[in-house]
Amino acid sequence: QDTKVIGVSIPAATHGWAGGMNFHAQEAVDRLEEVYPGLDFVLATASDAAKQVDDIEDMLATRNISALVVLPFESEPLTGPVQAVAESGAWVTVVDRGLAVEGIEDLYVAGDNSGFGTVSGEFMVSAMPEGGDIVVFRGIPTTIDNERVAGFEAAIEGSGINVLAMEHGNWNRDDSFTVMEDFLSKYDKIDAVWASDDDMAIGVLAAIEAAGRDDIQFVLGGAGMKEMIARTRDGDAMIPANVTYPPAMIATAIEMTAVGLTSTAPVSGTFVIGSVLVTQENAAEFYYADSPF
Amino acid sequence: MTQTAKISVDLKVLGPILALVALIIVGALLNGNFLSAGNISNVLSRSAFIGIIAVGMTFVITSGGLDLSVGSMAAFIAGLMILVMNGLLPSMGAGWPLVMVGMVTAIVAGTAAGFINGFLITNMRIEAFIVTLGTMGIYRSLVTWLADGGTLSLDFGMRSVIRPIYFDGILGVSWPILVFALVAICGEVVMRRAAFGRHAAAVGSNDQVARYSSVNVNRVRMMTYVMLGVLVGIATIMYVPRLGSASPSTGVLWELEAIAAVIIGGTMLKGGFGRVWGTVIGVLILSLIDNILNLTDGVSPYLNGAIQGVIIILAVILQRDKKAEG
Amino acid sequence: MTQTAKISVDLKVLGPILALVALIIVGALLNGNFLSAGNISNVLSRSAFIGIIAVGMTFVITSGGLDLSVGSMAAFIAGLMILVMNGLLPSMGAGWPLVMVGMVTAIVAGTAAGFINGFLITNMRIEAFIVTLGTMGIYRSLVTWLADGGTLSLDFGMRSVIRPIYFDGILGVSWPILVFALVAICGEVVMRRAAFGRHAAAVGSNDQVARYSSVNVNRVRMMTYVMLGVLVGIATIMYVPRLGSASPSTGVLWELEAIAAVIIGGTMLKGGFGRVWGTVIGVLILSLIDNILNLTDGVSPYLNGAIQGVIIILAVILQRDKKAEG
Amino acid sequence: MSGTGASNLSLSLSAICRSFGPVQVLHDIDITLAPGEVHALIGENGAGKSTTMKIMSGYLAPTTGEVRLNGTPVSFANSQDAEARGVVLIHQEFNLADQLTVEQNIFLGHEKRRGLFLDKAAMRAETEALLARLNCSVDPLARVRDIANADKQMVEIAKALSRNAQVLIMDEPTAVLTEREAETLFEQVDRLKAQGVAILFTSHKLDEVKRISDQITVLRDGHVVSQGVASDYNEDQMAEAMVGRDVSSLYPVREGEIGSDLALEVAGLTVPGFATDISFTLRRGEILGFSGLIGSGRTETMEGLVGLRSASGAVRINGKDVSLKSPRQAQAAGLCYLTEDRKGRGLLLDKGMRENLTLQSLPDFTRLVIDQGAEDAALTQAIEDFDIRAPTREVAVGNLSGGNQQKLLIAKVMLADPEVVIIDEPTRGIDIGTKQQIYEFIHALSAQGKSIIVISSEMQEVIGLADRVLVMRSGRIEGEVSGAEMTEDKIVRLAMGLSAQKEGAA
Ligand SMILES: Nc1ncnc2c1ncn2[C@@H]1O[C@H](COP(=O)(O)OP(=O)(O)OP(=O)(O)O)[C@@H](O)[C@H]1O
Ligand SMILES: Nc1ncnc2c1ncn2[C@@H]1O[C@H](COP(=O)(O)OP(=O)(O)OP(=O)(O)O)[C@@H](O)[C@H]1O
Ligand SMILES: [Mg+2]
Ligand SMILES: [Mg+2]
Repeated sequence: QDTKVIGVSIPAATHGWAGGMNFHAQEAVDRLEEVYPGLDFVLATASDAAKQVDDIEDMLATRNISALVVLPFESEPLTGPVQAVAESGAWVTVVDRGLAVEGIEDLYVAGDNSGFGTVSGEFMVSAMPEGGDIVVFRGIPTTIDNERVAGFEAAIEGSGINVLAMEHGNWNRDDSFTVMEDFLSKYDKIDAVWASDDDMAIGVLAAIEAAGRDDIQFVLGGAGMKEMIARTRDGDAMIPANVTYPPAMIATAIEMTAVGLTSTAPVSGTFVIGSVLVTQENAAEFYYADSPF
Repeated sequence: MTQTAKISVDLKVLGPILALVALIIVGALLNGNFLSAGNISNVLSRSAFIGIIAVGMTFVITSGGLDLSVGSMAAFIAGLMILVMNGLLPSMGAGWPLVMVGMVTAIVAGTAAGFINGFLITNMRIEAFIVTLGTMGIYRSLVTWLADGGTLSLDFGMRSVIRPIYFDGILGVSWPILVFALVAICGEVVMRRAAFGRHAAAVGSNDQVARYSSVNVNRVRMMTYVMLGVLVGIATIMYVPRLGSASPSTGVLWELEAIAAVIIGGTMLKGGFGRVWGTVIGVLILSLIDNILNLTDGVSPYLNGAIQGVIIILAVILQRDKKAEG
Repeated sequence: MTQTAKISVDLKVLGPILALVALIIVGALLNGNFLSAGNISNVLSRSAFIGIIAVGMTFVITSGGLDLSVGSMAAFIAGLMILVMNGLLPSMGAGWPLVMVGMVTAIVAGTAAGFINGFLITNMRIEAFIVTLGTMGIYRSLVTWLADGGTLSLDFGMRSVIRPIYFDGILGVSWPILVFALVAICGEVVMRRAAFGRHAAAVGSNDQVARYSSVNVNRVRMMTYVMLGVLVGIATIMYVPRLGSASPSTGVLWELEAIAAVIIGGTMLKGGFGRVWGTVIGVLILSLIDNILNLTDGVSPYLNGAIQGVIIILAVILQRDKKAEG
Repeated sequence: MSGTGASNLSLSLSAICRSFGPVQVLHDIDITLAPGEVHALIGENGAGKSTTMKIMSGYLAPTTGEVRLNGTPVSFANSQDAEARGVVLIHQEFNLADQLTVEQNIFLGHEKRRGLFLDKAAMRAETEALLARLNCSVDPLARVRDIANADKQMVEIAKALSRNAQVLIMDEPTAVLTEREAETLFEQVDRLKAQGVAILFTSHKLDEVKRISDQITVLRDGHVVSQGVASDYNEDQMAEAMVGRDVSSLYPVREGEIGSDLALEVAGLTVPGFATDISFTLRRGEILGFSGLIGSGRTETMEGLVGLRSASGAVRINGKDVSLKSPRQAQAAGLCYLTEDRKGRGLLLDKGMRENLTLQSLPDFTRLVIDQGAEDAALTQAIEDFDIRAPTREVAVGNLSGGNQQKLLIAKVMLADPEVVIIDEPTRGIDIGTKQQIYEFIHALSAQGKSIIVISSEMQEVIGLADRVLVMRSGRIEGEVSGAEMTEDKIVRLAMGLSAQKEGAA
């Protein structure tokens, strides 16, 4: 048997973006298994870091993986186990969140969380040159969220934009809806909302609409959900922009790994998939009709 | 009974009410908008999902059972309801008939899900904890699979048709609040004044005695699960119109919240005694904690969970059994 | 006793073993490497965390209690242990003394956390479900707060010192496996051969009777929670070397897994009867399900939860009480 | 704890009063238990016997008054404290942990240890020895929930014996025992007495009281109404002191006519594991007794008959074939069974009297919702009909005295208005005055045309009540006696399987 096995280990679909990422991973695996008869894929989803380490151990012990594509649940705890995979001689592709030690991976397909925050912040500043009062929605408490918020805060520093409150919406529509309802009760005037994620933006928008408030000028989400991109494209004033953080980066990483394993094409190195500001002008480019996210 | 017994009984009754009143006072002091009609309406509407479910949970727990699957069941039913409505949209068009179909779907799915839990628990005699832990995993998986890991969204046209179910109402009282109130009142009446409530308490108190007294123990148990399933369906009917979507993260931890509300309300976890009005108060206490935390600043949002935990424990301390003797 | 009674007793004993054997056969058929030393060692080592906790949970449940807080407690203790070690690193240097300090921290914190749960449950007489739901929220919040929403990481130098606790062992058997085995054996002996085990069962079966029989009911209850706390501390000592970090998502749902393992193993959720060896089998069954799902493709990972759910229910069907009457 | 017979104790109560809230249930009780003496405490249901005993043994504190051990006032902190000083109570209701085995229960809280571990071998050996002394053949490893009631009582007694009690207090120990088993118990009592143990016991079976007691104290409504040496009393005097009226004619004269049509026909009823091929008929208005030793399967037969256990066989009620798969179907067909286990299967101890009374016939009280007014009226009626004495109407049933619980249980089943009623141990734990009332009640029922089956371990009771007696042994009907043949001797012989030889010889 000369089929090579590629292990793919990703966090479970517990929120919208992760769901999109799961979809793209699954879809890439299905597609590539067709394309490359010599490749076999194992896809495992983990609900926490420890489970992800278990999955990687299992792939190493029982599936003789030749390559691992991993989107670490958290960087620190995954560093050791992924290092063990690299030491076993397998190819390692790390996606989105870098490991705590440099140089372990052969290929790094990186998202840029702090860049995501920066781009978002810069848009806010440009959209509100006079400054104003905003509320901020945070994700599930994680390093990712911390990096995004730090980038955002740095970008709005000194711009006259005042953050009234930050609360965790957990990248979840329901939680954000509830929090936004309460923010609307609490503050008589809110100029804009940084929802930081399109799922949260949907909850926020629903709450604003239900309250019938017209003081909020716009809501900035993020991650490029299809539906939201479409609204930006169509000129919805409430959603003037979006910031990408494409869940499809996992598919890119899997595909590049497959190529690297089956050909001599040079695919190692670091590919940063930067966060891009999407506005009405360029929105059409970021609208993927068949994506579930 | 004795003096002390009387006082402790009163405390058991007053406990949750006191906790609720204390929370309301704290909320009003912290933020002027707390008692505004808008905020009260928000809190009540959003309590409705958990509240409707918790009323059903009160019966399950009173009869000595438990259901951990309600949160994922709600997510699954919501997903199914959306799929069915999206699927029939081309043939039926966006309108009330389709909404009715969605509602029927939710109720039927809820009934079936409750029946499955009930069947495994009563007829197959498996521990309720295990059965519902299992079905919890199953429904959660199914909705993830249906949604392909992402979000199931109701068609946009349909969404505006169905929205009023959450946001509109009669005389300024929104539908979820009305339905919750109706469910709570019916629940209270059934628990206190109907044979079913008595039977549920009897089964939870001592199922042998119930059996020897010609009570159909299995049917009572089964009924509590089916009823809970139906109520989960009803809660879902209120839930879907709000955001028009369902995802793997819908309804996560609703089960714990519902059970906590039931117990804060004074129902005994080991069964034998339940009160629906207490559950309603429990639900309100839990919603108010969240609401108050959102309305105040100064507390690190990381610590919200800790504050909730402390308040839940305090609310139950207020009504604990005074006597250990006897 | 009668024939039928004997057979049903045997099934109750054999049930979990049968389920385990079935899983092992399925695993071996699906993948040649399943029975490799490496895989077995992996599965056993990672079972150790939940396993050690589940042994303690067996006592808590046997005496009629419940603890939902163990997962967050583990996360909190892990965070604390890391903070203490990082804090003392400059003064003590990376080495075994510091590891010892870390271990002591974990055990002390576990004891204290167990004591708090026990105190609220026995002395303040609050429903265990509520107390531990409350402390679950509290510890989860505290670790989020300690980690500032992110991850608490052990200093890298320290990590290589502490790593052997998870990865090394004696004669090729890793430390977690050895510790788990030791805890399980001690647990089994205490449950079956020590007065404490009997008292725990008596308290769970009927606490009035136990009280009247000169059993210090509160102390027994308290001891089960403290013991569980200590075991959570020990589990954390094994956990930290493995990942070198703690975060708000550490130990999420461990409580449900531990409780499920205990019940799959044949301990009664309402108390009165417990068996530690059954719990060990329950833990292995749960780990193997995960392991086997990783061995095969073809099943959508979205459906993993559903398969787990079905297997958990099946494992318990195998050992359910045959008779309903009498 | 002191060794056997090392330091004999006397326990006395002086001017003890006890109230539960506003209700005073004991008034100035004085009793002295002397070493080597058996003291009987008798009285009507609710007279305060159990309460007195609980005060003696540290389960309850007196409101006022003194408990003295060897003349020195003591105040027991709790029952363990009392037990540590050699005062042990065997409760009226079972006080065993159901999930634990017989051996585990006997040594609960006093486990024998060898080093850190339990000395299981020694405990097992001692358990076997104790049970053998009581002629009880139950397996030490059986779980208590699986053993018969009588065995549970023996386990309770074994548990008390294992504690080396110097003052042994027994609350209705013989209520669930047959006469033969009671006799075994009395042998142990005699032995303990010889060792100088002070014993207090209560029973509603006055012949037993007469048989073993040296001293008698009679309580009525919480007052000591009579106290003295046992030989000064005969049974009628005791009964009169208790009840305050003459109860010498315990069994009423049969007045109703037995009808000719069959109310119940049972053919070939088999309850797997318990009873085989049971066939009998019952006519309208007839009272049929079922006798047999404990464990002969009477309870299981009847439980099988009403659908509480899986059973096979043909049943006809009023000439119609019926299939009874559940008690509900049986009740609908007019057949009800009144359980012998009032605490475990009869009543919800944490609920009030009203809920308990109507539980079985709730549909009769429900239109759309439960008619609580009608329930209250039913309770008032039941309290009057059955002379239920409760401190308040709201009291949790678990706080009623044992006998009053039994009366409530009878009232509950009768409320379902069955055509045929099976009463298992109707007067277990009921005082002699009330017994008379219950017998009259049973007769009145039969006079109304109801048919009644009475299972009783009290031979006198079956003979006094029934028109006919079926005797069971090892799950089969061994024989039938009626009319002049209904004698204790005849029944005992049948129950023990001796009749064949006897008849063969005759
Ligand atoms: N915990 C309690 N709370 C309230 N009333 C009680 C309690 N315990 C007993 N009583 C009442 O005290 C009275 C005496 O009860 P006790 O159990 O001593 O009677 P008894 O003589 O043992 O009767 P029986 O022969 O029926 O067992 C009864 O009226 C009973 O209802
Ligand atoms: N739950 C049980 N499991 C196993 N055996 C039982 C159980 N209950 C009773 N038995 C056994 O069944 C037999 C008949 O029981 P039981 O004592 O109820 O008979 P009985 O004739 O009704 O006697 P009585 O009513 O006088 O106690 C006995 O051998 C008893 O030990
Ligand atoms: Mg009594
Ligand atoms: Mg019987």
